[in-house]
Amino acid sequence: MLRKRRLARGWLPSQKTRFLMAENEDDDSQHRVKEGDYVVLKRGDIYKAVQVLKKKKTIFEKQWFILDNAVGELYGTTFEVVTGTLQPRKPKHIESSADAKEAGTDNRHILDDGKSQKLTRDDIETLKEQGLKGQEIVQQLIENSTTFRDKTEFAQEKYIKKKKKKYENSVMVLRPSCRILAMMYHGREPGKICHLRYDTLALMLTLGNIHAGSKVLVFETCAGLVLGAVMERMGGYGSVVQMYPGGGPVRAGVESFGFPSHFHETLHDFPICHVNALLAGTLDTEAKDVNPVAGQANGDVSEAPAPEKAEGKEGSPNAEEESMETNTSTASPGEREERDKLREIRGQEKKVKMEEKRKKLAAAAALLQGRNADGLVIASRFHPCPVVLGLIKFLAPSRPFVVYSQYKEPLIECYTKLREQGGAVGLRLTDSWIRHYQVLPNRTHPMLLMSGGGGYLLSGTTVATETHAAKIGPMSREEPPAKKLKLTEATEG
Amino acid sequence: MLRKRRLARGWLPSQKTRFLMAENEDDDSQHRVKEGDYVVLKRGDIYKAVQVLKKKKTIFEKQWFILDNAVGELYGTTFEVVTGTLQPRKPKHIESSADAKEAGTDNRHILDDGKSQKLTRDDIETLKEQGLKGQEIVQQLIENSTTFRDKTEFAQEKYIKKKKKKYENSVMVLRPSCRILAMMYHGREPGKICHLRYDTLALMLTLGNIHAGSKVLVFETCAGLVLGAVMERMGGYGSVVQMYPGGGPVRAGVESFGFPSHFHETLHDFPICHVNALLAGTLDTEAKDVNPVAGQANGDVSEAPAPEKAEGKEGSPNAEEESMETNTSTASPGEREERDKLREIRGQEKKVKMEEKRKKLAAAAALLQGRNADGLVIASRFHPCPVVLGLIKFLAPSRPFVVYSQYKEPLIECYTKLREQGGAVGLRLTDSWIRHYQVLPNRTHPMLLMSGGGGYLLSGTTVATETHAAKIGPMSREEPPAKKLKLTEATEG
Amino acid sequence: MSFVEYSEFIQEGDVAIIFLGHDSMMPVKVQQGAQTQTRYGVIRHSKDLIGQRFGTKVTCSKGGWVYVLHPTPELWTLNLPHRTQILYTTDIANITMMLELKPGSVVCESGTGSGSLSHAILRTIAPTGHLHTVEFHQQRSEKAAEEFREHRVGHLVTVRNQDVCKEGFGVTGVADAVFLDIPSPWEAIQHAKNAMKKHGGRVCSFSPCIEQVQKTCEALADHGFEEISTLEVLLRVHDVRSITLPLPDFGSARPLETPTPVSSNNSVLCKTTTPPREMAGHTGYLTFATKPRM
Amino acid sequence: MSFVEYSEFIQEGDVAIIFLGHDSMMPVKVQQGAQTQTRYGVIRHSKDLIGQRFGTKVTCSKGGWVYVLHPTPELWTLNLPHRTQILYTTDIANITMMLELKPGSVVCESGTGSGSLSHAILRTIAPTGHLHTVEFHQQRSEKAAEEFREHRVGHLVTVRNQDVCKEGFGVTGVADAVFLDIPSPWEAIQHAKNAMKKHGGRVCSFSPCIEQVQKTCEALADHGFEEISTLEVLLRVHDVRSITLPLPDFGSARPLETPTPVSSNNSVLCKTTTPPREMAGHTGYLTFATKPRM
Repeated sequence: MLRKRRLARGWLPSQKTRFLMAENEDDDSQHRVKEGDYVVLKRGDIYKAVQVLKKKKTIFEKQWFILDNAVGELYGTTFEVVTGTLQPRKPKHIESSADAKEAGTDNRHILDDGKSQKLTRDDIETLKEQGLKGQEIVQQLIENSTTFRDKTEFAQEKYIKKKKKKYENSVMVLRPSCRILAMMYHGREPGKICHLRYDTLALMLTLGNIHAGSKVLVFETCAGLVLGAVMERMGGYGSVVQMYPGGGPVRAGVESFGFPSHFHETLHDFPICHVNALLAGTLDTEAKDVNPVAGQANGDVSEAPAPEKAEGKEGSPNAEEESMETNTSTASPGEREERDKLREIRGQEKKVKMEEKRKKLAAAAALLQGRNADGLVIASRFHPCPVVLGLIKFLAPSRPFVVYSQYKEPLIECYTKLREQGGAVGLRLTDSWIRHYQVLPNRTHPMLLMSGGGGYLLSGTTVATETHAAKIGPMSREEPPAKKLKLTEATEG
Repeated sequence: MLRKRRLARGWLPSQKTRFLMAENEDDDSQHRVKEGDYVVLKRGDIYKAVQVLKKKKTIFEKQWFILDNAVGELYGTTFEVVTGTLQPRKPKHIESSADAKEAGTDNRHILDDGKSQKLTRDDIETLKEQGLKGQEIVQQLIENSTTFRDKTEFAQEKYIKKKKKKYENSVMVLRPSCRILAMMYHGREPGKICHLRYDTLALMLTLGNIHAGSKVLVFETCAGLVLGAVMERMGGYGSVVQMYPGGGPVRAGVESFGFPSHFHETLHDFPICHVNALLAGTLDTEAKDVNPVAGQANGDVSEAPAPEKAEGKEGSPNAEEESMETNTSTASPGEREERDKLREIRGQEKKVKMEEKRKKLAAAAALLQGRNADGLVIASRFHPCPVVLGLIKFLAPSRPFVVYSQYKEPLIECYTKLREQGGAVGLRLTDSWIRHYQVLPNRTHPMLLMSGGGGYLLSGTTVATETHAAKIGPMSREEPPAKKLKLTEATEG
Repeated sequence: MSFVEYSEFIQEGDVAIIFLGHDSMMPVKVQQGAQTQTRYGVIRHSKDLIGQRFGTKVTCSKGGWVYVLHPTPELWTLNLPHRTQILYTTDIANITMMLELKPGSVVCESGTGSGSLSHAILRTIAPTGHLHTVEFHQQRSEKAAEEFREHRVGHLVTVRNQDVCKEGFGVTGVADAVFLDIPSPWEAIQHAKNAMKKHGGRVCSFSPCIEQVQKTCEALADHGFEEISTLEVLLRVHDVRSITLPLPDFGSARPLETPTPVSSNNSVLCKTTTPPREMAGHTGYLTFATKPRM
Repeated sequence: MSFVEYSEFIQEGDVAIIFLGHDSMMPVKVQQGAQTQTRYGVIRHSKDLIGQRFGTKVTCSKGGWVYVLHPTPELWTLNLPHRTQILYTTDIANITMMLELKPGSVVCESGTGSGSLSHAILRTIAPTGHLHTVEFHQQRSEKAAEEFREHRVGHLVTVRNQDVCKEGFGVTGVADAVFLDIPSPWEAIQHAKNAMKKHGGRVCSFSPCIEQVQKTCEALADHGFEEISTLEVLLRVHDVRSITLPLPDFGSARPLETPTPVSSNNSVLCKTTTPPREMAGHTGYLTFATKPRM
């Protein structure tokens, strides 16, 4: 033990590598970037999700480049941006480690000189630690800035961030994960995910007991991040039903996870505008003219025109609107004939699509109608109260549910309503607080900037509302009459 | 410099003392406890405010004792409780410092033994550090407790606190201060002070720019703690007007500060039930039958019967009710005569008191009617919105006000109303977060228990509502007609 | 019942969580003929539990009722017998996400302790992952192994009774993630690295004291770990309450008027939350790092 | 105007705070004939400021208006020229209370820095207290002394330009309280003790890094200080907002019905607050201690 500990510091990288290489040789091919992969670019704590496509220009931190050179390289590789392309960089851990020590010395010197600029230098040194190229420029800029010393700590930190952004040019290519995407969205576009912070999302997945083999309902307007996070935890086992408002399910964020295709087979969606019909047993999924996109009437108008990723195979749910547009324009007789033909083709296509949609709807309805789902996860900009009261009916008893809201007040209402209504125990309204630290020799302190809030969660567990006399009876008075549910086929999962 | 630093560690206490004694000899008499003094007893982080009275038994942490032996001793002395009396203890800083080091060694040992009970021991060692007698017993108890290891960290901490309470018997006698009393109330009786945490109170005093020579309005239902804190910061210069609801001003907490008597001459009170009359200029402080305790009609019924300390000299504001009670009982003619006499005397006394009250009211009204107060501090269980909207009218322009509420929601309403109404800028709704640390060699971490919240503050600055054309004109449309204010005498301060 | 799969009905040998009321629960091992005493009276397992649906309301002998819940790692964390200090759900949630655990992950953990985190890891990595958990203390490691079997997750976990700082995790080049909750995590960093897959993975160390964090961060950097990041998460539970805020009476503006009588409108009702008077102010610092491909 | 006494009217030589809007202010030194440029146009001091009441609305040349506020230490903290990093109001408030400052207190401070804390101390200890403030940097100490005179608090403060770690505070046995905001506070503890009154007093050290706190606590204990206590305070400013929460449309229960039209009642308005996206996550640790009577 003692021997090993002593050795650790003198350990040479070549020795380390040899030691590892000796055992358990992995197949590298699965760890290399392939064309078509969804990857995440990283610089400092800035992330961006992109798909690797040949010749496709990507903009990241105000730099344009193509990702072609990343193909075939290992995930985790750091590249330099050189004239619009990526060039792999040699790893240099020894250097950056030496940097850290030098930085420490520098700072101690500053601490002793009787001035109080310690944090400024501190922050600068922190940057050095990250071993990123281009930072020398930032350093120079800072030291030559006459106004820098007059700024507040926070202004200084922002100044550094800005300069860092502008001049550094290394990019790391990472495999996407819930961790990375949650941090990416929170950092770049919190508005798109209702300001759901990564630690709050982590808590949702855990409190929701999300795991392989279960049947989970998700209602979210977080660009698909929450849905993707749930799917990642399901690992392609079980089923996820996305309950969606408006014109179509939004799931741009799910793509970024880069799931294998079989994951998508476990994903179903159901428009919430059919929830009441399903609960009443009046949802007829056999009829041909049922309009599965009828949910436009939701308080969701702003979102309806942009079903960001309506499941590739489905095509656009706005096809009808498009053909209506064509009708209203004036045209010559020849053009009109052409157009009539086109319209017929479109009509056919539409019928096929409608049939596909109907089947999908039937499959989702079949999953829901047993009212035996294992989990419910809600994170949206809708008022959570009617959402949770409506969807909790689909859960089996003794199953967790978790509701996120950016605001506390609507969850207070949820809490009160659920208490009045019964059917749920262990209700807890929580928020959490996360703090990151700078840990450096003689300069350890919490980060100067922190998130002001990560939103609120209401969580609990369903229970049966009847006494145990009715052993295997219907779990709710609202159980739909079975005969009304004309489902023509079963669904997988 | 370097020499001094090196010396510091080897420095002997006798040397240190000699060094200090050589210069600036203070008069000790002012630092000794006198009979009648208000003092604070301290054990660990438990405080209790008491008055030192001969032979008077005091109960502190479930121990009875008399404080007689504290008289003549210096403030800051630690005593042992020995058979109901206090016995001064010899200071032993060297010992406790040695304790600390030994504890550190112990703990490092535990850290290394591969078990994860580190925090348990940690907490125990922390106790040791405090150099309090009786803790050996606690230590023994803990080590012999078979259930202790099965408890959670927090249960353990509570267990230690409980045991510590029970077995330790040292008491420190301190001079009261806002710091100590704020921590005392927060720790012992947070309900009495609307859960106002000490750091929030600190922020109120600072945001309110409370300082000597100003005229400050205070509306509080915090047992007088906030009023006392304001008075401490005024240092007996300027004036404080306590705006009180209900039957009489509550100020038990003010006594605990042990202010010199001249401080009380700067303290005025005004029943809020006369605020509208004062603002309308219809308050007649000359009339004899005006009832200054008419505020019973407030939503304050629960408090009204207990005007905890209605300014000694004033007597009970419930005198009238008492005599009414006497009327309703049956009695013999002889008794009746006696009683009539008594009633007459009481009637006289009442008249004198009423006249005193009238003068006081007139003095307070005089302070208010100029509408040029320098600060407004509100901390009550009342809805803060009508309170702040009513009382802000008494402030001069460009003066700070600060409103505390245990709850955020009512302050949101205040914020909105003040924005709509104008007359205030720089409105900020804040809460704060305080964390204490254990700083010990190799065992530094935040305390395991922290306060969940310290309440909310709304602060801002008044501004004039007219344009600057009217240079020295009336500051508000509601300025009362001067002739209606029949104030017969001016007030001091 | 299993900790990685829901069942509809309660069976012999299951663990069930008896929910007695707000923040009051107890775990029971369901056994034919057994009885459990609660403050609401006796629960007879054969009649009241076996064959019932999880989530059912059970009336106890004294007439009071309880709910019988399906165990989850989170309910287990609230109900498990403490053999050591344990990790709670807030830290567990962040550890799980930041270690990028998912079905199929291979994880190394030390120490096993009371198994609070272990159950949550197993839930997340099932059905295809594996947990290698190392516990220094012999009885504790045996008890943990027994619990895993009883909770029907034994096939997903290997419990080792050894000193991780001296002997490591007992596996090499297999782990996607390593978790350390030991007094001297810096002594186990090389072992963590050895246990991890060649192409990399994530590591987390939980330590209550900042000095432990400092040493651990130094060791991680010395061993070539990247993205070293220390954080702390605290949870605050809010109490939902209806409060009554009295309104002040500023009286009438008319002179010499008698005070207005108490109006029925002299207070406002408000729904709000109050924070706990005391809450967990610190559990530990979580230090995460990435092992790069070597 | 003075920083320790309110005035009603603005006079020549005063400092006034021009309030331009939410979180936008600027300090001006009022001078006969001078002009100040704002985004709303010019303010002419002679006409627009001198003789006006503090708190008045002033219409600028472009027609926009601003408020002219009386300076307070808190407004000064938000508006002062930064010569160093400064202490903010949340820390200042706690320092003031925990040091038990009040009128008459004698206080030692180092470093003076930009004078943010100094002004707050002076406000609290006036009219009978005194501040001895020590600044290592010559220009900074001169600038501070000049500011104190301009702010009409010069009689309450002595500024010394020296190294507190080497030369101390320049006074002995007079201070009720000592405040340290220097890189190596542990080197000044003996000097702090020397400066304090025989019968005792309070000391506070502000340090951003935990290592500084550790050394300072050790030094305080070594020098016989008691009640050593380290804490940290953070302020969160909430943004008051009206939000619109759309209501979901679960459709009709009747079969084959066309979707209900968008009702006017499809959202709920709610008053709430949002926390800032980013806030000050750390300023420094505050370590307090009591010097007992020696």
